Amino acid sequence: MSDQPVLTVEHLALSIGGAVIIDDVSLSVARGEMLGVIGPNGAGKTTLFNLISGVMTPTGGVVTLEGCDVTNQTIDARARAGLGRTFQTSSLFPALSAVENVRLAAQVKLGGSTSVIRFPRSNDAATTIARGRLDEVGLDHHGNTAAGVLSHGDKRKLEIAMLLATDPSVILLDEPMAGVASGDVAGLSEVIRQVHRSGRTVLMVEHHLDVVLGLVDRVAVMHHGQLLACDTPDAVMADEAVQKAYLGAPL
Amino acid sequence: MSESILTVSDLNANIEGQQVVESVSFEMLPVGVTALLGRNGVGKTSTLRAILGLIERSGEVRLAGERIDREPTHRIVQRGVGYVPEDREVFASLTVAENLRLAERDSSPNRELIAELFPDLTERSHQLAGTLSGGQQQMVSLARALVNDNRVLLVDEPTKGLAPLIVVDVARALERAAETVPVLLVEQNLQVVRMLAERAIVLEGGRVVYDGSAEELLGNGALTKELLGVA
Amino acid sequence: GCAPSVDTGSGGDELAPVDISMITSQTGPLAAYGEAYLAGFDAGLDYATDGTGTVDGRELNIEITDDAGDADKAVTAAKDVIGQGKKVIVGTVSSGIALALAEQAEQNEVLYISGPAAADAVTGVNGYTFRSGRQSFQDVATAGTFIGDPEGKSVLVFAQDTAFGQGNVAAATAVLGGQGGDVTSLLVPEDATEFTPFAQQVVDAQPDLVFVAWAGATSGAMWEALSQQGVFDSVPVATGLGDISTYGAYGPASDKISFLNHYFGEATDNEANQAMVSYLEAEGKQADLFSPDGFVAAQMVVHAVREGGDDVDAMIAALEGWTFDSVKGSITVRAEDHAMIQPMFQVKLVADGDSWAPELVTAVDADAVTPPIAE
Amino acid sequence: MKSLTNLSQRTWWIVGGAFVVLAALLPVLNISIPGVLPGATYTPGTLQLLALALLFASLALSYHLLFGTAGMLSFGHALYFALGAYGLGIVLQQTELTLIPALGLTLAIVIAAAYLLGSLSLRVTGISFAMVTLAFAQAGNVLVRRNPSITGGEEGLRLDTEHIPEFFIGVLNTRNLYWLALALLVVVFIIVAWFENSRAGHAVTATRENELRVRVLGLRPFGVKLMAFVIASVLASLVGMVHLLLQSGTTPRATSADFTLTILVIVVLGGVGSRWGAIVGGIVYTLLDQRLTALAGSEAIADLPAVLRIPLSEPLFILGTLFILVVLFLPGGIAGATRRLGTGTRATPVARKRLEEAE
Amino acid sequence: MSTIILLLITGLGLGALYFLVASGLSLIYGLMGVLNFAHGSFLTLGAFAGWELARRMGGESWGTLIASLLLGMVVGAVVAAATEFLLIRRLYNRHIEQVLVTVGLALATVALFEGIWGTDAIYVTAPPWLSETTEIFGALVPNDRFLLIGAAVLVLLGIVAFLRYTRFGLVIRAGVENRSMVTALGIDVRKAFTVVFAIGGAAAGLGGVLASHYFGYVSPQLGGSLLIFAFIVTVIGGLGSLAGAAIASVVVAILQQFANYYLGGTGDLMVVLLLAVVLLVRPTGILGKKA
Ligand SMILES: Nc1ncnc2c1ncn2[C@@H]1O[C@H](COP(=O)(O)OP(=O)(O)OP(=O)(O)O)[C@@H](O)[C@H]1O
Ligand SMILES: Nc1ncnc2c1ncn2[C@@H]1O[C@H](COP(=O)(O)OP(=O)(O)OP(=O)(O)O)[C@@H](O)[C@H]1O
Ligand SMILES: [Mg+2]
Ligand SMILES: [Mg+2]
Repeated sequence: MSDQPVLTVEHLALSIGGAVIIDDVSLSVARGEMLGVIGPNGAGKTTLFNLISGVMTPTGGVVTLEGCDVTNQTIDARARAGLGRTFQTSSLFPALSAVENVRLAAQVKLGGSTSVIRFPRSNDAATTIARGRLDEVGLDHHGNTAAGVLSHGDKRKLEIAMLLATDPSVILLDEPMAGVASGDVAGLSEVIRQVHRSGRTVLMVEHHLDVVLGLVDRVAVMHHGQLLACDTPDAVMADEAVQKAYLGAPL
Repeated sequence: MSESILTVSDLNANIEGQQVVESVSFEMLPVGVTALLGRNGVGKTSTLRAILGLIERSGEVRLAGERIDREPTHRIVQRGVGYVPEDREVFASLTVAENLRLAERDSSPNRELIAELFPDLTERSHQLAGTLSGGQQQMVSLARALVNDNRVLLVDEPTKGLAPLIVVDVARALERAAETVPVLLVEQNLQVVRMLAERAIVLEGGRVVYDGSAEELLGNGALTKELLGVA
Repeated sequence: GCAPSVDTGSGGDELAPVDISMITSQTGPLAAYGEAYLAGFDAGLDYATDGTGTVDGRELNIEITDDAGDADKAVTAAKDVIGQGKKVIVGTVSSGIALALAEQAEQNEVLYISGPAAADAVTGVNGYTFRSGRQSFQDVATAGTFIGDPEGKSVLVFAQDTAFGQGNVAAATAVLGGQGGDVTSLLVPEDATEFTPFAQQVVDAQPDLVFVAWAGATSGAMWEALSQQGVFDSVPVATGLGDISTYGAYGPASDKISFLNHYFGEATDNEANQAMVSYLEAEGKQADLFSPDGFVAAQMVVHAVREGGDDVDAMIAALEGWTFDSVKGSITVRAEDHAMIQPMFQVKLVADGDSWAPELVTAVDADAVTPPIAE
Repeated sequence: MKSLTNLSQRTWWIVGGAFVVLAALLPVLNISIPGVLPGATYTPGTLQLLALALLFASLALSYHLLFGTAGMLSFGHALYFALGAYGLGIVLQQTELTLIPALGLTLAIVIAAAYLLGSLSLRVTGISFAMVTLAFAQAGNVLVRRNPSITGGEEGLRLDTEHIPEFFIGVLNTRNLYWLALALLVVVFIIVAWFENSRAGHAVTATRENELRVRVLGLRPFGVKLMAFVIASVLASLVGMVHLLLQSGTTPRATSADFTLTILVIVVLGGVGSRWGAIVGGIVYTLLDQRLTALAGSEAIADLPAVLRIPLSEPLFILGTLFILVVLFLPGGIAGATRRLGTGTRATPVARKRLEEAE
Repeated sequence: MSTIILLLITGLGLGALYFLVASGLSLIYGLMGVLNFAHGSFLTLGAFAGWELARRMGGESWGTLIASLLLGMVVGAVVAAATEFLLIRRLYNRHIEQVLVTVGLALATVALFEGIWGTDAIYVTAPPWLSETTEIFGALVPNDRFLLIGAAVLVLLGIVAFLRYTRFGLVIRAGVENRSMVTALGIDVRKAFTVVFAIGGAAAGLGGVLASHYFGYVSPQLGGSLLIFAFIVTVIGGLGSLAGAAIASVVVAILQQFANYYLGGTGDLMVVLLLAVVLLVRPTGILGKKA
């Protein structure tokens, strides 16, 4: 295994209709690292994830995944190359059941997910994986419920289960804790910790600072589309610029 | 204690079939700022939008004693409910002046007040709102609510994504507004809350988990951490 | 219960009514033609049975089904009546439906007499199918009579790019080309709405005669474009005169066009035509382009039943080669391919107050416009 | 709970099977439904009408796969029906092939065309997709009408019966065509159900709900959408072929935008997203269409005052109005209405699932 | 040379007609996301209204023409507003259902018109000047094309001015961008929808009367025959963009003219080809916003 970074972005830029949304961001993430991304609302965190995962195309700069330039690859190609992500607002298939949602994800890895001669079965490998993932996030009892009617917290868990089922090597989590009841936050951060321990690289946008700082190896701070700082949690918190831009000067 | 200006009882709201506000009840005093707090996604914005009828809702909402929960949004607003939405929602292809003109519904709009509060906007009245900076857009959004005489103002994260300097400007404008009209304020910046609000209501998972003095809440570190997740 | 086997026709009882199935458009885009045709049919029935509605004491039981201009409905109706054992089907104004019904007639060996549908393809399509009107070839041949001897003359067929238009081009090539004329064509997309460029092309071509084969609502705009681009000032133009509702379509150029005509109310002065015109007038209707097709169809039905009874083959034998007097004059059903050998007319439009009225120029002898035997 | 849903599904298959058996027996039974069918069920006219109804049901099912399952609002589905009908008709006329090889050749052409046009039109979504498919269908319509020497133009194409087996020809053999139409419906139903339940079917449903999410999972939605498009098109073309045999010909109406709209009307009438809704819609529509034409010409209508007579004597007016009423007041069409009657509630499927879950 | 002039000007005339239909479609789609299949019927009804009036007043005078144009607009506006009020409004935000309702309405109304006015084309009379020609560089240009072009320009300017200088226009422009925020400012946006439908209907009604003079007839099929091209124009121009619709109308019509003249009547096939190309290269149309 090389020590080359698993994911890098270089001079990434995006402007829409003249407005600069991402402004020359460079970043490199080592294999197995957990990186937190923080910053005020509208700083461009989600947009950065969108550019990395291919949901949006940058107006400048390069994204490399596992050493390959993926800047012009499609979303699904990047996903197959091992990049998985969740969305800030939960993004599921509301009419399909929880198991079906996860199974769809599991099938991608197993192949044959678009086969017309294979049926989803309650005892196939994909379903077994799906049930296992639901179990991991504590949704086993909701397997047959339509995803659309799950409670908000359960939806977030289901998303993580789907993510795990695709078995990605790099994971982008966009505010996984948003809207999760405080009692569940600890459990969810434990799930995330486990995901990381199993050898995956994790990038996570999160406003729950205490959670982020406890989990991550490094923190990137975004502000007005720029990368303000990227360092260990302690160093970042001590940084004056960060204090001013994100934590806010006292009134 | 005076009559409540806005009473919300057992409010429920759905977005695309998903319940985002769950049996929320609270009362709002006819003076000063009431803060509506909670983490991201707990349903603060949705509560405001439900009050305004912008999303599907059930339950009871009274404005100065009169039920308004069966009325369409524009009627509710015409009764004197001003709204400053979360993401500013200025009309990007309209000029600043047009944005303001659209918002005027009183026969004698408070144009002077606007000119006084936001001199910047008067200068830029012919600029397209879409080309304004975030802070300026926030000014437009606030001005649209303040240009009419309202009985209550619903303000959603007015300082979101603003540089600290502008945060202060916005806070001052709100403070000024609150002298004449009660404000229900959703805000993440606790400094702003501390500066403006007397009362605080905290939501979690779509429900009210705290309703009381803002000072007490923010003074109690453990409570703040538990409810808002911030130290 | 179990199904009785399908009734294959009664025979026997001579005084049982004769079932005739009439399938035509009463609603849909061709409803107006269907109405004129049906009115003519009523008049013809009245005339051919001397007002009794019976043949040799047998009642003619006409059952009308609306095809709404839709081949599906027509075929369903045909199968229905054939299944009920009926032996005679009459009608329809649309060529497409007529060909579909012809197919059913052949498959099931029943007599079919098609309506105003002018497609040449109906002639000779099979032994069970007859027609009651003229065919496109006869129109074109009549147009040819406007230039005298075609030898060395150039004729431009200006037509819509449809089966109807292309059929006219083919017919013109056969009729006039065969006599030494030089036939070219200018085909216009059916849904074109702007005809000025095409009119320009006609002027540029400078033929000795332009034969226009056009149907449908766009004719007004087409004539206007020809007129505006000065076609009438430089080239003689001939075309078929449509039904009364189209007389207004030719616009100010109406009196500059040489019309060929299948039929109009005053085209002939004979007993049959007087009978039809007065019958229709009594009904509050007017004799129109498709009235004779209905009238002739009724005459053919009555003749077939009178001579052939319930036997399809006998009916066919009776019709083949039959010559009779009708509203247009003498008509012969050609035995070989069931073409209707009939006279045609040259007509001009004359101003009549605000509107235009047709006036007979000359009747064209049936022999002069006889189509070649099909197949 | 789980066994219950399975049971109800099994019940549906049993009901469906019973329906097929009953339908298969109709030609040897003597059942009359006055006002609905023109005659007893064994008579050719009635069998012809029923066969048409079954064909429309099949066509609606194929459109259901496109619109209901895959969420693609196409305004050009008629094109594939027409490709089947005209394709087979032209192959039979221009070549010496007998029915089965001609069918095979036509199928190959349809698959190629659907693949090509599908790949093009699927580059856009939503209303734009609807418009492109409409434009392609319109081009097909123009080509058919402009080339009468091959297609017969507006006069339509006659079936060349030379290479058609004897038992499909003539009124007396209408029952064979009826059975053929019934068999086709069964085949189409099985293929549609098969596809919907296959992994690809799930993927396409997921794509309909959230295309971005599907892509983030690493799936290529384009592939499954194209697959659904091609399958739906091929099924439509099969219906077109049988329609050609049943009608002994075809007309340019098959290529018109109106015809696609008709299919859309059927699917909405039956209930979007419901397989058996599409079937019921197809049958109800055909019978209505036929009966309304009869009604329009009836004495009862002719005696009414003009304000009532004029609208009531236009079948399409009644149908259009009915359609509007269904969209306004009967969301979910016939299938939705029956479901609500059955459960006695106005609950949506999702809400109902939640109720079940709570039990 | 004269041929090219003729093709260009008649192309402009045809484009003007397309624009009269497409402008209403585009306006309605832009604000409400409704693709209005019944738009052709608004047009047809306007044409019939104009003809009924001309029949009573005598068709040759200019006064009649102007009166019938006005009547066409009023009828189109009233019917369109009624459609919005009675049918579309009930299906708030359910776009597919809204499209379906307009499909049903199109089917029903065409049948109804056939019942009332019959299926035959009815030929119309107009002031004689309209059917005369004007010579421009040797090309004999029919005068009614100028009327069409003039009307289309007026409609374009009128709609632009309405949107720019009236309060309704302000509401509509804001509503296109963010409908719910307009309501949140205390404005009844539904009223604006009705107005937009009425304007679209008025443009269609006006287009109907003009089309009846251009074609020389009215018939129940009149609107439907123009609708497909109007759809294509709307998509090529970019859904919801008025300026896009104007540009696309001219491009499509001129392409059609030239292809019909020089490429053996393949105009409509070329238009479909153009649509395919535009959608492949620029799926949002010429001036369409990014989805
Ligand atoms: N498609 C777009 N068009 C125009 N502006 C956009 C677009 N997408 C994002 N933006 C703008 O880019 C900025 C960054 O947005 P982004 O969603 O990345 O913020 P964020 O850091 O994730 O904020 P939050 O914490 O609120 O989620 C915002 O100002 C947003 O309005
Ligand atoms: N358009 C939408 N579609 C689906 N779900 C939504 C939508 N808008 C909001 N939600 C969900 O509703 C819940 C409540 O959202 P809401 O915006 O009211 O929260 P909030 O408290 O205002 O959050 P924030 O602090 O981020 O503004 C969230 O879980 C969010 O994911
Ligand atoms: Mg974000
Ligand atoms: Mg919010």
